[in-house]
Amino acid sequence: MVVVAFVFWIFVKEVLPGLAPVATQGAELARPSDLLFYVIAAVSIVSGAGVAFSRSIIYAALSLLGALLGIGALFIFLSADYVAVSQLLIYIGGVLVLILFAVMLTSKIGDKSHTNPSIGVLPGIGLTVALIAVLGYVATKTPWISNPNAPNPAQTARTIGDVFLKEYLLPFEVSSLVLLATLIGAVVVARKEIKE
Amino acid sequence: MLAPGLPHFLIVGAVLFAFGTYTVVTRTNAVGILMGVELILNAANVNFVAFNRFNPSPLLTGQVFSIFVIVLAAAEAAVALAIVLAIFMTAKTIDATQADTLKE
Amino acid sequence: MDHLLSYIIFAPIAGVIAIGASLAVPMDKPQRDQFSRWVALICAGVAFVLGLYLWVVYDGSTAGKIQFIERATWIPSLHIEYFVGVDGISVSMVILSTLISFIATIASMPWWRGKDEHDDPEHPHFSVVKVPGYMIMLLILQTGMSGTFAALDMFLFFVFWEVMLLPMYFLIGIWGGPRKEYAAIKFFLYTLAGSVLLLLAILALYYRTGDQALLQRLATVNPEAFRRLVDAGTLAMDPQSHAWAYRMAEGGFASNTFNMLTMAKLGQAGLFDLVGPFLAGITFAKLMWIFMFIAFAVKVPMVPLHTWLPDAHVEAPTPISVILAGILLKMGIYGMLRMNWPILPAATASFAPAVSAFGVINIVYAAMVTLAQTDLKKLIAYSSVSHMGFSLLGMASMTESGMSGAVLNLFTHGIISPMLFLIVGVIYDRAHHREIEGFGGIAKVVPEYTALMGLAFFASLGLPGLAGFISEFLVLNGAFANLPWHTALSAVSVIITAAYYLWTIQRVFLGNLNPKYAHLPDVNWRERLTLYPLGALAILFGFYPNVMLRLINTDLFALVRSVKGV
Amino acid sequence: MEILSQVKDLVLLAAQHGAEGAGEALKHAEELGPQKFVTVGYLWLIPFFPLLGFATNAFAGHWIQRRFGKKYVSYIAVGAMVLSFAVAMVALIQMLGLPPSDRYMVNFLWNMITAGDIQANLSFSLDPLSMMMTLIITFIGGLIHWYSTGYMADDPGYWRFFCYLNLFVFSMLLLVMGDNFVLMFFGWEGVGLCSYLLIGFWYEDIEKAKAAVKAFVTNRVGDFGFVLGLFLLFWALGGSWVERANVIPPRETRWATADPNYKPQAQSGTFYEKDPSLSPSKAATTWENYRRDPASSASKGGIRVGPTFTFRELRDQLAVDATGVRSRLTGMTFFGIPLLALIGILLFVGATAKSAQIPLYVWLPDAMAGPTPVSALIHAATMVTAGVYMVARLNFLFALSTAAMTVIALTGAATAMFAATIGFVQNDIKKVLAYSTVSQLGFMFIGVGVGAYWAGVYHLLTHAFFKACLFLGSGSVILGCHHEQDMRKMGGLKRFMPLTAKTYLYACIAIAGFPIVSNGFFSKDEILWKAFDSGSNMLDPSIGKLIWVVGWLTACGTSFYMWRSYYMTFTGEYRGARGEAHLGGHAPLLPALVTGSLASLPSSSVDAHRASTDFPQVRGMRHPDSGADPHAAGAAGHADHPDHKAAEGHGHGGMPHESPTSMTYVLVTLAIGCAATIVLGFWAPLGHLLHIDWMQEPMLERWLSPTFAPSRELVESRGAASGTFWEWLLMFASIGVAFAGWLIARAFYKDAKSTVPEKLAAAFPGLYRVVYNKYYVDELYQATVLRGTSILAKALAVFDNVVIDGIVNAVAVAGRFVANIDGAIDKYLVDGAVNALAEGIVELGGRFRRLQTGRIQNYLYAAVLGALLVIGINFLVH
Repeated sequence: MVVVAFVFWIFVKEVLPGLAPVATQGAELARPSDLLFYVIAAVSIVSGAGVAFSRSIIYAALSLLGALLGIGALFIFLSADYVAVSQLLIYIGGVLVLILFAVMLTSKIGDKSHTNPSIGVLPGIGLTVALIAVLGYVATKTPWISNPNAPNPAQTARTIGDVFLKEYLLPFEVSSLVLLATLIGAVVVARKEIKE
Repeated sequence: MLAPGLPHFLIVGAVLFAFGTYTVVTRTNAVGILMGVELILNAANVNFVAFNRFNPSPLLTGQVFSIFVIVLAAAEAAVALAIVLAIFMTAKTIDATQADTLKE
Repeated sequence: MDHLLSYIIFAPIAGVIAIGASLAVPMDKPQRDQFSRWVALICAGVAFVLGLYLWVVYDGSTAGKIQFIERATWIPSLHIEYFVGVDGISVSMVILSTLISFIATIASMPWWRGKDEHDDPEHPHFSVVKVPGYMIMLLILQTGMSGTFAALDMFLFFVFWEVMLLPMYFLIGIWGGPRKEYAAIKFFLYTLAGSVLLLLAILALYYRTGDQALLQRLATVNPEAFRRLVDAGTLAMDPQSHAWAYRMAEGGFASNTFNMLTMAKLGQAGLFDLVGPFLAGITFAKLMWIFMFIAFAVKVPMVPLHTWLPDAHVEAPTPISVILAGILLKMGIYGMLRMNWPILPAATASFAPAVSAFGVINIVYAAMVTLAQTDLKKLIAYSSVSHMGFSLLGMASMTESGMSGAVLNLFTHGIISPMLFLIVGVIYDRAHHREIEGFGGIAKVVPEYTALMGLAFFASLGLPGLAGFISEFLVLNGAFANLPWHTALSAVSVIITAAYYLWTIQRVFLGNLNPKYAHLPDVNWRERLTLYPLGALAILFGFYPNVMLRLINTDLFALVRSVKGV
Repeated sequence: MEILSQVKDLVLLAAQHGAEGAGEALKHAEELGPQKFVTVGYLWLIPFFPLLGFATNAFAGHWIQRRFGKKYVSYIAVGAMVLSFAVAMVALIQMLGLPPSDRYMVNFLWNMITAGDIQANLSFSLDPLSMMMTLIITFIGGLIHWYSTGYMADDPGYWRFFCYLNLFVFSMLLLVMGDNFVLMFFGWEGVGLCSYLLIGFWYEDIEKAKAAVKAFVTNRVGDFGFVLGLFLLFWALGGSWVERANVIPPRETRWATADPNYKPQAQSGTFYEKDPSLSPSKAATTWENYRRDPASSASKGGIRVGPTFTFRELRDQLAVDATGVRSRLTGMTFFGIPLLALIGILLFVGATAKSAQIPLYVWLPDAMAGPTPVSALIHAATMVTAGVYMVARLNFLFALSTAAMTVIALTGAATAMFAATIGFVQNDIKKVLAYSTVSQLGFMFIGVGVGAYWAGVYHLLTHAFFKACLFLGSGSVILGCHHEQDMRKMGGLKRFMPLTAKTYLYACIAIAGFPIVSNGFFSKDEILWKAFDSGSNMLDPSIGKLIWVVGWLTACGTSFYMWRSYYMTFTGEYRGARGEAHLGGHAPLLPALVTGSLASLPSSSVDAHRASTDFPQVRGMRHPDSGADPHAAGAAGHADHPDHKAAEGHGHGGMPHESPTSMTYVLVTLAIGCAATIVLGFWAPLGHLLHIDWMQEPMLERWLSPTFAPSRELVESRGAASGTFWEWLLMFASIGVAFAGWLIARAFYKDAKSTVPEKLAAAFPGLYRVVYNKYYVDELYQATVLRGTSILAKALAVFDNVVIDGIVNAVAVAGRFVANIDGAIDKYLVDGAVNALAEGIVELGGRFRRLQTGRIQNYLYAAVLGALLVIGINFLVH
């Protein structure tokens, strides 16, 4: 309790002032690209909230889709096209479909009413507030080493391919192993049950 | 100030991360929890890429990492959903509160 | 013997290893039990003898001089050192802890050779259950205690502090009474909550010591204090980083430090008071003071935070109660004496009234509560709370006699309360209950036991000529100089204390003999072995407390002066 | 051996110095310097021998008694007393050898406490006053030890009894010989402990045990006040004075230079004066040489000014004007109250408990539950006079505050009167003596209250003798009547126990204050006269007169109830039990209205002591529960303890019998002592009249004058000086009341013929009942203080269990978080440890499984919060 109060106090005292200029000057807008950023950020955040708070699992899955899309857009915004693409492919194409699949399998679609119950909401909200507070505080107060007008890397795909096969060869191979293990594991787990 | 600098992306990441945590903490539906996890991973990705953008390295370290994360997320999702299915087969439910056999 | 302290601290660990090894060796249970008992006895005894030797070779003439220092870098990245050393105060505490540990180990031997009435499988006596584990825990606990009293590096202190915690948890939780889980968890959580705050404060102070801007501010605000720091070699200019730094054990430089002595010097130079106001009215120093104080107040225990004590005592087996009351309660005051008072003197001065008020509440409130107890062990537990209040009051008074009374109280109470718990253990081993009303007139059948209990009770109620009186007298006299009303109020406890002890004696020992206990056996040799030494010490320190005072005071007064200097 | 040789030349010394003793003393009274003293090496032996005896009997007594018999136990105990008396005599002889101004012997053993300003040594000192007390204690104590060998002869706890007695004597000697407050307090509470142990000696009787507890706790109430007074005094001496340590010039020139650069600031005593000289560093430097060798600091002739516990140093500071301490203290106030008055009254609170004055006298009557020798030694002769001794010892302090003096004197007067009235109607012989003791203590406090310190102390001395004689006489009677204590069941004992009767008679004469032949006359008359003459020693001169009136009436009362007890006990027909024969054979003597509740018919004895706080009257000593079964004392009482017969070898059949010689001899010795002590205080005006030069001033007054010199001039200057005419007049007045009381008692109670008493009782039933039940004071305390305390205690206990612990258990969210953290710890860390530990960990794992909920979410809380905390700290400290 002490801790949470303490953290909340930090939020009030430190973070809000840090964010205040953003809020106030939000009125007059600069370059449309900035506006675009805010829109995308809003989209992803709102749909993230949807994932968090929606009472139906289906809607939650759909808003997850929104969030993933928004994040992918942010990647593009950050001139990380390769990552954005793989995000679209793997997440939207793979994971999300998988999730929806699971939803279909497990919960009867008939009732969308309350398929996604949640417990311990109040402490959860407390935790969320605390998280946003502290992380926001960190994000705003830390003197980041950053130069916004750094040169965008030309062809990210190529570079990434290179580093995968040079510097990051070992992790690359390991991850492939992981994928293999996952594959087998998933099959085993799922199938053993179905058998009997 | 208004130009989206590093802090803006970080804050977006933070908010998403918080939502993800909330989801994981409050959901009883195993699939719901899984979604929360995905959200968290993505929030982390946003940070990675943002850092990579605002102080770039020749190796694009941030992006590479985010790709690893994505890969692992996919793997994790597969396994998790398999488990969910298994549990559903046996327990006829995927309510995480019911599946507490660890608790003797 | 230049590693004397390390020997004292880690002698028990040797025993732990030995017992652990014996677990691998195939032995039958009684054999292994006996083996581990002997190992534990020997290790505790060795530690005790070494402690006495420490007392002998300690040179008490010079004030404020730390002796038997051992320094070695432990975790370079965080500038954490293995840094132990003793001054008079810690010597007295180390002696106390080794002595009480030894006596507790003796008290953990099976209590009745031959006709053991505790062989019934459902209620086995704690001393015959899982003996190796018990002994291992006991030994680890001893290491933690002596380590805490000898540590001069804050982080090391914290580590030992936590090392004490877990064995205690097991000892209560496994070998305890009927409600052992509840008591153990309660004890654990209370102390853990305190430790978190302590860790937080330690880290915060650690980071501040490396704050160059802060040091610069000190140099401008209070130049001569700063110069004194530099002249004393506390601060030095790091040649390559050109920043103020602290010398490490191997002569290297550390940007930050966990060194208690250095921190005390910095604190008394006013470094931590320079950190700007932090939240409404509370400066950084004050907040850190509060954090540390809460951590220690839990151990004292201070009244709103004391409810773990009765449960822990009631459930713990006798030797564990002995250690709990004899040593663990002392760590609270000792910690304040090592951290709050010297490192944050200004905050201490500003909080002293509150502390004294809490002390008075401890003394009187706990005494009143004791008056209403019906369980012997609860009664003694609450009376311990009441007596530790005297230490709080004395610490708050900040006068020489008050402080030395407070520290002496640690020692005398560390002698008397173990005796009390041992005595209760004796009756519990025989009658299998502790209800005061359940006895009556047993003085007729157990005269020797009655005499010992009378001695302990009167020592505890502060009868002049026995140990308890001196410390209370010093505390009250010292406190009266600037807290007359507090003192008057707490002196009332003198009456209440007498009332509840005598009333207890009357109900348990006097009157018509309860026929149920017509054949109660009197104390046996193992119990004599534990009780008589403590009784003798109680009388010795009653008539010649200077033995301890001389050891404590030189360093304590130096500390008082330096604290009052600000 | 070397002691004996010492004795020899000491006697020679005494022969030389004895002559000019008187003149020396008087001269010393005018010119007051630092108390000169001689250091001697053997004083510690005086308390040591009783301690040795105690230790021996405590550890080996039981064995000795079993192995060799009781005789050897008593040899040890009595031997210890004899030895310490011998050493005391040696000290006396040496002191006689010294010039009066030097009569202060110090024996420093070791330094007990040194902490800051506090400096307390284990060192003994003897000045004329404590010399006198020491002699009383060792002499009368020794006698009573001897007496007890007979009285306790048939008690199984024989060794225990003597070991307690020796311990008591040790503590009492500590009290009077300790040269500082701390040591005095050691004795002060030590005697309390011994009185506790001895009152509850027959602990199997729960009533006796309760009486013991009552005594100790009541004394603790007094000690509370005493200690506070002590601290107040200590504080008052400290403060800005510390730096003036050792500034007083040596003896020769001490009047000339009173240290010019000192100005007494009359500061109002707010405690928070931040005085630079208070800083311990400076204090430490000034104390250094004193801390080095505490004994010899003042031997250099300097006076150490500052907080001290040592009587000698305190006396020097207060008595020697050059120190200016006195003027400063007089000016000081503590939250508006004059400091000295407050100190005096607080210290006196301690005295009221120890010496059984209003309002804390209640424990003393109950203390009669102890064996009779205990009542004689502790509760009449020595311990209860500790308060008087304390006031006399601190005369230089008390004399400074007329307010304190007035309080003391008035309390003494009130107590004297109050207790005497209760004494009128008691039927238990020991109760009568108990209340008489309370009343006489009141007289002593009048004495020391009005500044007649020597008179008060003289009354202490005389009272020690005649009251010990009375108590032991009553003990002899009780034993003779087979543990019957009710005077209504005695009578006519003159025939059966002549020696006892004679000594008792003389003691009655002494306490009643018959002229010339009784020491009580001189002491009491001196006290009353000084009270009358006190003048402005009291806050208002008229108070002195009032006190005189009260004391005068009380003297009459004293005479009355003492003679009443004598006549009821020793004259007339024996009314005691002869077998089962008579029940209520003495019915006419019973006041009709109290028959129901207080007739000591055995069947009703139980509720009798329920009704009042008497301890059971007809219970056999070693058979506390026998009070329930209907046997009166006497034959049945005898059947209870055949060993009694064995030890005494007297015939049965219930007739009383004279006590063994070990007891009667003691009685005779004490009676002789009564007569002998007349000389010490022979009345001065008579001396003037008869022109006997050694009577110009009572010997005891001359002997004590060095002790009381500091307060002497002060008191005399304030006195009224009413003149010799008044002195004579008052003397005759008090002679008159003494005889009046005697005649009334004689008329009422001689031979139990008169029926006036119960007529009177019947005439004023209400008054009688109230007085008989001691004004219901005990009931009052029971109803208010004790009840209140226990209720409060229970309430607080409930509060502790329900509220505080409740809060602890109900810190909901935090509790759950921490509990889950703990669960995680248990699961991982602990299970690891469990596997490491061979056995016992299996069921442990079971416990921890119960602890952890199995919901990952909960662990997540912990994890995330931890992370947040670390971040927070990080940003907090940067």
